[in-house]
Amino acid sequence: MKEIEFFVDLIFVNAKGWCLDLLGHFLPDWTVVLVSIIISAVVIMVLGPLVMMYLTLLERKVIGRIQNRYGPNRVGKWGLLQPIADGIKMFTKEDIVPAQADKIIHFLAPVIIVIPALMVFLVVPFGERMTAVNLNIGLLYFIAVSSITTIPIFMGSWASRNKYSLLGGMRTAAQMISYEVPMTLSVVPVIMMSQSLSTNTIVMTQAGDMDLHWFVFTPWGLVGFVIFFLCAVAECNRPPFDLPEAESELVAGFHTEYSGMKFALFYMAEYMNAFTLCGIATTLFLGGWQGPLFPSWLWFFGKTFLLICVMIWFRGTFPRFRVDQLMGFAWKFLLPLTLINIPVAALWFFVPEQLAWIYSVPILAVSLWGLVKLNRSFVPEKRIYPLAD
Amino acid sequence: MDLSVETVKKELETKVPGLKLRKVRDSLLIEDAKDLTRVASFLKTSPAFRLDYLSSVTGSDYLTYLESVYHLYSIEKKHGPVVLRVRAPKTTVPIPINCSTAAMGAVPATVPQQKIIAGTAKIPSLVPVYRSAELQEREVYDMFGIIFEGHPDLRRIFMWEGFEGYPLRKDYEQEDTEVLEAADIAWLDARHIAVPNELKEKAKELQAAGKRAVARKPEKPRIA
Amino acid sequence: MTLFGTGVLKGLIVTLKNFATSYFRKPDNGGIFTVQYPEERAKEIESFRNFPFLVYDGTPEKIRCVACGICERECPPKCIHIVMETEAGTGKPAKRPAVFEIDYGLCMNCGMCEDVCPFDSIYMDHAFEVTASDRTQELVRPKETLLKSNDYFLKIRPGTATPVDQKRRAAEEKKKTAQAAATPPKTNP
Amino acid sequence: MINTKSLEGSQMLEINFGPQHPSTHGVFRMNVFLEGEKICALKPVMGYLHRNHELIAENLPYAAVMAYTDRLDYFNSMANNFGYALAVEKLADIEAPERAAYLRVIMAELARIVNHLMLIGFLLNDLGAFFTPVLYAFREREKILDIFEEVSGSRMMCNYFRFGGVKRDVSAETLAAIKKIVAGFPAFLEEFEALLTENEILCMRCQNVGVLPADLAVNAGITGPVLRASGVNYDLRKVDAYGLYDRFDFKVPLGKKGDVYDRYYVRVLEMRESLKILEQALAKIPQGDILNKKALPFLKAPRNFKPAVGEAYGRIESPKGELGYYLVSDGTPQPWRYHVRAPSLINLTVLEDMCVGQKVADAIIILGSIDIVLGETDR
Repeated sequence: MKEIEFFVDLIFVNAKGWCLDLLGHFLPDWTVVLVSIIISAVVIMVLGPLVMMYLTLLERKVIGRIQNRYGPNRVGKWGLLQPIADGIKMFTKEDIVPAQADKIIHFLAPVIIVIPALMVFLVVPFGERMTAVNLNIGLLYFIAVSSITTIPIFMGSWASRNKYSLLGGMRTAAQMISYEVPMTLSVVPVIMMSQSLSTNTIVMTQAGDMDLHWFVFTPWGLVGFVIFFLCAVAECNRPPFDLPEAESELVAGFHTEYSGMKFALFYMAEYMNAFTLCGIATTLFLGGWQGPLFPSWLWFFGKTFLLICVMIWFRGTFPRFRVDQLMGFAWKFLLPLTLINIPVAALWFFVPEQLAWIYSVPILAVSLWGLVKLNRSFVPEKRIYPLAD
Repeated sequence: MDLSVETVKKELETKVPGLKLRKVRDSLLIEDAKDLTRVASFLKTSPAFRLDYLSSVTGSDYLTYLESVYHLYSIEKKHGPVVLRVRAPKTTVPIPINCSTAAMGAVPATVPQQKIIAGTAKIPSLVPVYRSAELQEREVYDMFGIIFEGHPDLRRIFMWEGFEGYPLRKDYEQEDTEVLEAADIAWLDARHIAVPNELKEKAKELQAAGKRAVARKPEKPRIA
Repeated sequence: MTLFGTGVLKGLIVTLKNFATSYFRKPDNGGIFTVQYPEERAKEIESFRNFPFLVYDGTPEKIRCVACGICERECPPKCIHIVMETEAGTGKPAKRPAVFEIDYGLCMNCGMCEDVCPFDSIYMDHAFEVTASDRTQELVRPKETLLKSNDYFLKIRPGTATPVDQKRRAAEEKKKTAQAAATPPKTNP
Repeated sequence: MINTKSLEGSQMLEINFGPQHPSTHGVFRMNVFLEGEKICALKPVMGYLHRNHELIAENLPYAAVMAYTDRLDYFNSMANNFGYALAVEKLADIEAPERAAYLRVIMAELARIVNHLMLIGFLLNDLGAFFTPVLYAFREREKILDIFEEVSGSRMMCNYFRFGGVKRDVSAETLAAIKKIVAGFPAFLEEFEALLTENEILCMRCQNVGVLPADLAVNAGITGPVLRASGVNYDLRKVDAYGLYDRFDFKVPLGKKGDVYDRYYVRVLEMRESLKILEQALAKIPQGDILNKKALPFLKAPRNFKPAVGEAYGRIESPKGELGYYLVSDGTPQPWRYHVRAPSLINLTVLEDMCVGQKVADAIIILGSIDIVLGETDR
């Protein structure tokens, strides 16, 4: 029984191993290393777009159901071929470049935006021993690479020579930089607890067979998770933080002037970012691929897709923030909360667990309450409406 | 309170000195258009009337003169309406083209700053008293060519800048939809659509006379 | 005092509930209300009016329209064009339309023609799948495509057609009896 | 007013919102001058949908204009019909029989519900909600539109009212169907409000945004829910008591501050009041004629309808505000002068006052909360 579980768990890792063993008989050692790298790269390059394609379908289906519609159901069974049809449409569409645009940068922006989105896949642990590169600074690498996304978006918006795009680009820069700060700080407790920046080690510290040691089940972990997740939603420009696109205000924001495949690349980057951010959130707080009974990769993908569904759920429910409120939310609310969260987590490390629960829950609750009180503008006014004759 | 035309007329004549009023149907005609602002501000502020709400501003064309009609109500006292009307003969006055609109690129540079259009009339604007006249007076100006003196931003509102003529005037040359012109017939022929001979002949006649298919206009006012 | 964030959570619960109920509730009860158009069709409502059609009794030759031109005159957007037929030999007006065209591109489906027609001949149709690849020619519908039988009329709008039929039959019988009353003197010189 | 000369060389950004823009509700244009995201000046530009409705009407017999009034505010053609029928009835001194008057009230209130549903849905779309409120609103609107189709033959371009009555009688089944809708509607409103009213993001976005003071609103001739959201009690259904509105027991909800949130919530409350009116009307509706005998001959011969020389101004509380029709008759079949006092147009007077000093995103929702329909604005 245990063997079968183990076999299924490592099926992809073993498959790669067998391939490399087979090649090792014929080829010199250095080529085997090369082939190993190529296999990982190809898997990621295929996985990224594939995930993106079916995320769009998932999103359309789920939002459709939320809105009491079917969603796409005409192309293939349950609309399963819809992403392919969309892809064909995107490829065959005319590529329009505005006459006044900075043509080179306009072209480069969608190309560059995909690269960091693919690069962060490197450190995502998809399952047991299924990290493409087990970097010992994995988390730092992730934060660094994912924040590059700002630049291509701004390039695209600037090069379009469109005022809507420009406003969208400015918003992107402001938003991404603001949300980077609480996001990074919300990760700090996790690093402190696991004493490592390697994503693999972080997952390992949350190990536990039936009793779940996921960080999210601690007070600081829960707060950190919520903050990280909200920042992740903001980072990949999804509602209610989709200001750079802001369909009702800025038409399509930074990609107003993009069409055809270039437009699709922006979308691809957005969805891949959503996937990797959810994957990292899973890794950091939800125990990564840890979990009983099912194979590790299934756990990972299950948790990640759950988070993505929450993102979609947000999109189907919320109106959008305004730009100053968005900034205020990051700087006045999330940032102080993360700063309180770090010492709480630090104390947790030294104090026995029962005692830690007793002090950390009130501290966090009181600080949350205090922050709400201090941020009056976020709290809705209660109004009573008179009914006149 | 009683808002019948007679009582309002009496009240106005006693309270506003030097005012000439006439009853026209269910409304008060202010003989001298210049008195309009005085009357309106009196009706707005007088505690008996408090007509603080200008519901509608409309123009109409009675061929020899243009008329502007105002419907006043009171939100405070919940009564109304008092209908005022002002007449202005059709005269020739220069129409100033708003400089700011020219700067905004709405008007081509070739359009002269002052343009003479026949048959415009001048009436004082009610915008200083009622803001609600702002867009409505622009509409009346656009459709009838009544110039509201003192309006802060008198530009065409629905028709484009540079449009000539005033569509709701009875002398506006409107296309006769029942008659086809030579160009229309050529267009239809090119698409192989059968056109009755009768229409073709009419078009030929029109072309020969050098006229356009214009709908018949009323010669004399049917109503005063 | 309500807790900050409850409004957001309430909203999330509403959407989640709708997501779940879309799988098992009925359309009129919070379920999916999409009608999958070409396969399914929305319920046809009898009084629905779209473009006008001309009614004939029995065969297309027995057209009810007498080309009086009232609908042509009263049509607000002027989309009807009628030319009366003349008798081949005499050249007299034949009380039949030679040309009866409706420009579907102009028609605004107001139903005025139906209201004013004194001969019960023009009515509003249910057919809404009216497309054309050309807006000048194909959208101008000639008499042949406008003509539809009384049976069709009875089928789509029984509520309107039945009283009209009864009225017409009564009038016809009256005419017949009048004729029958009028004929005997002729046969008896 | 913008002095464009002073803008030259400044860091201000001029943006045209519209005529092609997702949330200008048609082909409306806002010329916006921005400093960063803050609005310094805003100028509404309209006329893209202008078709000179008034001139068309002046060339048509009175009855044929009815079909054109549908196209003014195409979300609630019933209200437009009502106003026009009222004005003509004033002019020609005809009265609608009892049953017809009840039917008119029922249809007008259903149209009000449809209109407010659409407004709130699209306001939320302007706020950035991804179509969910719109589609929930559509779900309910669909049921009401089915009723409209059943009574008038068309879902949106109803053309249902006639001078001195209505076009077609309504069967008992349809009335029962309306009753069912009215009975089921509060539950939907609860759900809708749970989704929106207390949502913190919505409150943050809408509260204290686009404040319209009461005195400015009155002076600028703002009417309808926008005026009442500013706290001014002025509802023509109460003031003029046209139709049969004096027979029904209903209240006028008033706002406090006159911001976007008040305008949203006043409309929600108005829907509840409309439901009250509908309940009463459905309970009380009598049997009888649907058309005044005087008006009967003109159905078949619209050109015989020649009102005596005179003029009339009929106004109703349309969902968007005061909808007035000014008619001058010269004794011929066509009106000599026909004018529509369009609430959508006049409510735009204060758009700039509300928007200046706010953010770009606010301008969109302020425009959304005014509730304009370009068919009516531009005419």
